[in-house]
Amino acid sequence: MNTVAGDLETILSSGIRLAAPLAFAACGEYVAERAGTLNVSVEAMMLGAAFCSIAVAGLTGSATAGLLVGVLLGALVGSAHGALSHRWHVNSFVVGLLLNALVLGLTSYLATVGNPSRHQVELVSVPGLRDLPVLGAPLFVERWPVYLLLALVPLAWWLVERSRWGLELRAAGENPEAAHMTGIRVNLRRRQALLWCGALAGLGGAYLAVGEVGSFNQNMTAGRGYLVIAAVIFGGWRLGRTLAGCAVFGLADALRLALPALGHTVNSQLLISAPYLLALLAMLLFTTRQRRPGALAQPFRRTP
Amino acid sequence: VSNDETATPASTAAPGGSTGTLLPGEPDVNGDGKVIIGVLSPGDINDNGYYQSFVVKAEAFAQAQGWTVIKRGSVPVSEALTAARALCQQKADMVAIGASELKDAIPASEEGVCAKTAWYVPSSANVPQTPRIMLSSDDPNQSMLVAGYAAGLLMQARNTTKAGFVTGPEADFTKIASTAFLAGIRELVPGATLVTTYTGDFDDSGKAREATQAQLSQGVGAIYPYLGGATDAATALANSAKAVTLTPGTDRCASTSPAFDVSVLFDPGDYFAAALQLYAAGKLEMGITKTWQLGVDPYPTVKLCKGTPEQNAKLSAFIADIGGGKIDPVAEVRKLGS
Amino acid sequence: MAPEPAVRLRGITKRYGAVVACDGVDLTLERGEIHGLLGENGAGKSTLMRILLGLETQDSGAIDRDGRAVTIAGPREAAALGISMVHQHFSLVDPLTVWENVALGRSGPVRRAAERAGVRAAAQRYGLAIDPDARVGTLSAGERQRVELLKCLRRDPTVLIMDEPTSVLTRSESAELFTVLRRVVAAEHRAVVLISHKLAEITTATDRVTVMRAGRVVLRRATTATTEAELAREMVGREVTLGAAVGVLPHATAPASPAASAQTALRLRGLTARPGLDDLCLTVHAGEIVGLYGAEGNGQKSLGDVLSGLTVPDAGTVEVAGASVDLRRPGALSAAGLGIVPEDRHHAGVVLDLSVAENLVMTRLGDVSGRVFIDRRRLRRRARALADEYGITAASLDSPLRDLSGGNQQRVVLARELSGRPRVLVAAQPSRGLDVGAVEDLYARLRRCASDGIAVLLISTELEEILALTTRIATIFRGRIVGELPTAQADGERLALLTGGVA
Amino acid sequence: MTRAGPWVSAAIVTAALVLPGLLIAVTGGSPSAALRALIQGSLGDATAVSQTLLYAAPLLLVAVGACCSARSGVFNIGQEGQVLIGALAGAAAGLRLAVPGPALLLVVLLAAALAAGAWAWLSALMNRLRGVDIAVSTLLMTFLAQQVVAFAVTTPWLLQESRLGEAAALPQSNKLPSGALLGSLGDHPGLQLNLGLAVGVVVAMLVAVALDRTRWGFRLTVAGLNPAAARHAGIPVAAVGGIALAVSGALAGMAGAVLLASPLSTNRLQPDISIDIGWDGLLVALVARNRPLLTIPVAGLFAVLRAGGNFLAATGVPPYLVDVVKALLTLAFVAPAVMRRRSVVA
Ligand SMILES: Nc1ncnc2c1ncn2[C@@H]1O[C@H](COP(=O)(O)OP(=O)(O)OP(=O)(O)O)[C@@H](O)[C@H]1O
Ligand SMILES: Nc1ncnc2c1ncn2[C@@H]1O[C@H](COP(=O)(O)OP(=O)(O)OP(=O)(O)O)[C@@H](O)[C@H]1O
Ligand SMILES: [Mg+2]
Ligand SMILES: [Mg+2]
Repeated sequence: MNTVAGDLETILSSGIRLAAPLAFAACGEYVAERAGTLNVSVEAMMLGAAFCSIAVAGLTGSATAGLLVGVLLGALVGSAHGALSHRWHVNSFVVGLLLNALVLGLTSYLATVGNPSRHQVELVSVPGLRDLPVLGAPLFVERWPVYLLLALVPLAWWLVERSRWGLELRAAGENPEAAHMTGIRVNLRRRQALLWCGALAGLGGAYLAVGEVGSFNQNMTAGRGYLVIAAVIFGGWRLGRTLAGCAVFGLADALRLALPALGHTVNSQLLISAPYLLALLAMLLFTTRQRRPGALAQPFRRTP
Repeated sequence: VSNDETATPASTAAPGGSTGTLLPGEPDVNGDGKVIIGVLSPGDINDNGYYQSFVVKAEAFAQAQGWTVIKRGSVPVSEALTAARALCQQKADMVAIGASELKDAIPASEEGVCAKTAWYVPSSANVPQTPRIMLSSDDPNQSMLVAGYAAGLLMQARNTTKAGFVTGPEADFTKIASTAFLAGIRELVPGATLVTTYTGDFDDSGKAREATQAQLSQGVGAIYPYLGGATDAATALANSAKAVTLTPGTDRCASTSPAFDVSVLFDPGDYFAAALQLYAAGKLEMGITKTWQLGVDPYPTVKLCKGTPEQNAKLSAFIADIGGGKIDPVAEVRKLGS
Repeated sequence: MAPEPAVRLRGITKRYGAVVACDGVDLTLERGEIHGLLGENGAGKSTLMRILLGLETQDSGAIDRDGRAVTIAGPREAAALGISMVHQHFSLVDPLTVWENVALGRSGPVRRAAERAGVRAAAQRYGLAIDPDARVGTLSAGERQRVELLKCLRRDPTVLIMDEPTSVLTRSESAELFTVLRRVVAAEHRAVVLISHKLAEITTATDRVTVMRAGRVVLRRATTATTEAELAREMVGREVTLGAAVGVLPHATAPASPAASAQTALRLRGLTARPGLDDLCLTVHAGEIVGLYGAEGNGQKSLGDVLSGLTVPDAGTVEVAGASVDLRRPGALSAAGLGIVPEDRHHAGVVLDLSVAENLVMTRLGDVSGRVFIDRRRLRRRARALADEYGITAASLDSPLRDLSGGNQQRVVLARELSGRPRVLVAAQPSRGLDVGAVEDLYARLRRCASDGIAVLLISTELEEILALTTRIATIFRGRIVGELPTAQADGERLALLTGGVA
Repeated sequence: MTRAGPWVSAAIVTAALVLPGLLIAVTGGSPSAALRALIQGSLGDATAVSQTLLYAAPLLLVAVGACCSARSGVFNIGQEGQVLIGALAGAAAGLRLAVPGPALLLVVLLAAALAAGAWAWLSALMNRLRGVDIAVSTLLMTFLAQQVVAFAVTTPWLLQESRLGEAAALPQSNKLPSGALLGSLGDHPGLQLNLGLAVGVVVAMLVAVALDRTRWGFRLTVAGLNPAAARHAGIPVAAVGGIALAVSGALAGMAGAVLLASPLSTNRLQPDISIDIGWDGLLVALVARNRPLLTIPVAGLFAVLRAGGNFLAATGVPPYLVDVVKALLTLAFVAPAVMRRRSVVA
């Protein structure tokens, strides 16, 4: 077992498991940012969904039901954010920070009320492929929601780049005045994008709970939402690179957690901050400005 | 030039506790006709472990006595002082601190608002004694050394020499715990090695599981999840690989999902319950330190959940040796821990 | 029975607080006509059209479409009714491609190939050559105008509204546009509304004309039955010195040509900035007005940016009164004695949220403050003096500049730039968007500057303006000066040749 | 403002006020008692008022700084990290420099301001060099700051507490010498007026004057409102923005030093010493619509919520619910204020 290939396999599979929740949420945050919202409530969406998924799995006995309700809860947080910031024009950063505090408080409180049991969705492995050397186990033995990424990533890309909804969404994110003049309901598109973002971030949070861990504990997302924002920036507002960013963050964490077992010691503070350092470095090295949505984080109101 | 004289002054605790003061009117110290126990904890008081047990034991005892318990978890270290003051303002008769991380609350005991309160503070010898608080202390070297010994017994039986220690931040007390744990294993398995992984967060289940997974992949046969909220998630994974598992502080031998092989009991709730018993009887003195001795007092202790009689006997003997002073845990750790 | 008009607006009224933008306006648009809509800045033209497009809701009044009363909730509904508009500002999304921008106004799934083909076909049909895959942000103003028009036409509207479409176009580009519009009207029987400040355009391109003043219709006439002079008078509500109002009488007055002293006030040497300027050299002497003429998008904007201190050129120098200016130092140009009325005053000329007074002293803060503190009293006194001198009308000098009309905003910029007693004044497209009255005033001031010995560089795409004001004309093409000649020797044909880059 | 505006804000405020009460009622508490506790704990007596004023000081400093940067068109959301860096530098200066008595306090405040200002200015530098978005880089650097402080207090040769015999050293620094601490102003029975608040109020007034009355403030405002016009007017926009960001960071850092040196903390550097003051201070500035003088009452309001919330937790309301209540009440304050005008974040 203690071969280089074996070690690599360990780190790879661990990295993918750590990256998956980020990847789901990043597919959502990417869409929200293209529509012009720098959404900081991803953390709330993920944490709320993680809690709900375990709670519902406990009630129904079905981890899948939990996963679905998690998605719904994420979408609910997204629509709350959307209504507050793109209907009633409360500053979006404020809404995000407050939602994060609110959901952290509520889930921490509710977690003290019940005593939920452990629930986990099934592990699915792809016959044949799972036996590939090195890559087999990391890529083809996963909890089933991970395979959803295969459909969701192209879907997110298609929605943004190819559909009319996405075209209008991009226009809303780049130049809301022009979009409005053309008859596009800018704030509606932004709310819809947040809804999608919430659903996917919810999926990410729910996957963390009923997929990987099997239980909920206080603040179990521990800042993953902020990491997702970093990933979108790391990716320079391109979906592919955003997902690459998630993979890098996941692998960096996996490496950090596996290194002691492999007999190495590295400063833990340095490694914990690695994803943030990487995102900053990426921004310094690649000029990502060009792809930044022109109206990112700028509210739009019809009457100036 | 350094201002190091500002380091915490050395403890001036008098041994034996004969210099303690008894508060008038115990348990209703403030004489308002009600007994209110205020509990502050730095951690998640629903972690199924260390922090929770402190609160649970206090609540159970207080309920039986008809007292009120106000509990507050996840108190940031830097807000300890304010939180303690607020408890005094609520007319608490006793302020109990869940763990020594919150020792910064102690200065409140000297303030006017807290003039009529009893104080209970657990300590790992890093809290200075003052006349207004009762300290309860144990030596983590003892319980961790014995935890390692117990793990060593089971590792011997399974013929494994590799153990793992998964914990949160890389801090002095986690380092000390891991060193003593290794020393304990080496009492029985001289060539044993210990992998220690710091996830950075006692409560991040996802990362704790990955750290555990990495250790399991390296063939580790015993895992000590020295964690908070993430304990169960990591233990569940270790169960699936049939590794030996230990509890961080409480007795969870009855638990099946996840399951533990060793209960390491340095449960602050047990120490606290003992103090509350004295308190109810009006005999709890301030200004003294109660030091809990493994092998002498009922706690701390270590027990095997499914140990063979032979294993149980060996463990009991080891504990008795420490209690009887035949074995000096600190010396053992120094000898075997590195 | 006569066919119902395409659109009939009845008694439209729209108030913004105290301002009555439209006051009981009636307007009828017939199929097969180009309808001119004229009026001073702030007369309510755009507001009226925005109501027709559903971007604003009228306070009272009704809209009939082909004889049926309709309510229009937004551009989508308007498009469904066959009403479409080319806007005065903002309606293209720069990072998107041409075909994406065109597709943006439509509905249904996005079929990329079909959209591209559609853009190409429409471009062919209306003679609006454009690459469907170009990013709009990289296009010149003329090209962008084409995209706007294509976007509009692709919706196949029966009523087409054009709000000041020619303000950024050269004369030949405008002429092309009118040919297209004429074709659209004659062959396809659509109705077109054309809003413009250029009287000459209105008289040549439209069939009927409506003049608005302060929210009310003051004149309604067949174009052939009116004159430019009458239109100008109705717009402003008084006689206009026609000589100054270019577009009314193009070659009316020869410029007051002072004997240009030999003293060189401004010398541009080998200015190169990517993209835009390519080794541009030009000199302007004290007391003369030099016109820089050329089609939009040939580097005028880059030159304006360099002379505003917004960009540092890759190579070349700017000398003011013989001394080379360090262009990397912010404010160096202003300190050296160069004032500029920038092309886009909202972008670089003024701060809309600051008060009128603050805008007036912005570049010369030292005059109204000590080493640290600003002296409010001195600031207000100075602003008052400038406002009086330049005839700036504002409710209060402390109200935000945003509240001022375009003409008054332009006066603020001019007053500020001239308050520093510059040796050189650069005016980039200074009359753009201004009404006849404001233009009249502007020209008089530019002439006064020249006679006071200031060197004036007039960057413009308006041939009439150049011919009327300047003593010398330089033509710019692809960032270079391609020809220079005294205005007296210039005529449209020669200049057209030069600006085509043939010289 | 749409016709629905007043209704919507009324609805948000009502929801934000009613929801906490409902939650408390559902968990068996009494909403009116909770409200009483909230007020009692923040304004009820001299001790409570002292506590509120203690919280107000760092909130005020952070918020005034946020006003500076927002006015210059730079959006800084990394105050939480800047507070930490300030506390770190303050602790290092206080523990390592041999400066006598009260001068040490000055050194601590200055060191904190300088270090945090430089830390924030790094974001401006990254923006200048590579166009890195400032809001984003300041956010990311908050997480770096957390690790930097964690590293400092767990590393013996840096700031970790000196060890007591065999016992574990906690992740914190030694206690600051008394000369570095912020004392009380005057002698009032029960009431504690900490010097920190005086620092905060004076800074707020200075900044208000600087922004509205000086050439520097004018240039900064112009740069924020219209960078192109500013450049044309000879204002070095990037430099002005960088300075504003540095000032914002410096004030946040000073807030860190105030946390460190006032009775709010135990006068030791600890990883969580910032207790969300950075985030809350940012909210204060947003609610006060970036007007430095307005931040004074708004910071007071937030301090009331904090002190009252602490007290509420001590009455037996589950502490997590207190966080929920605080978030909802903040929303109630933020919603109508922000709605009245276009949001300040551009
Ligand atoms: N009269 C009204 N009654 C109720 N709600 C209203 C009213 N007017 C406006 N609103 C609400 O206020 C919101 C803000 O209006 P605003 O014009 O800024 O956004 P919008 O562009 O209309 O949003 P969308 O893009 O969804 O159309 C609207 O979305 C609407 O929900
Ligand atoms: N959204 C608005 N809020 C307040 N006032 C407005 C608004 N839109 C227009 N106005 C005012 O209504 C009047 C008419 O403006 P409008 O834009 O229709 O003029 P215009 O004839 O198009 O002028 P221009 O020739 O400068 O384009 C002006 O006084 C303007 O200030
Ligand atoms: Mg009592
Ligand atoms: Mg108009």
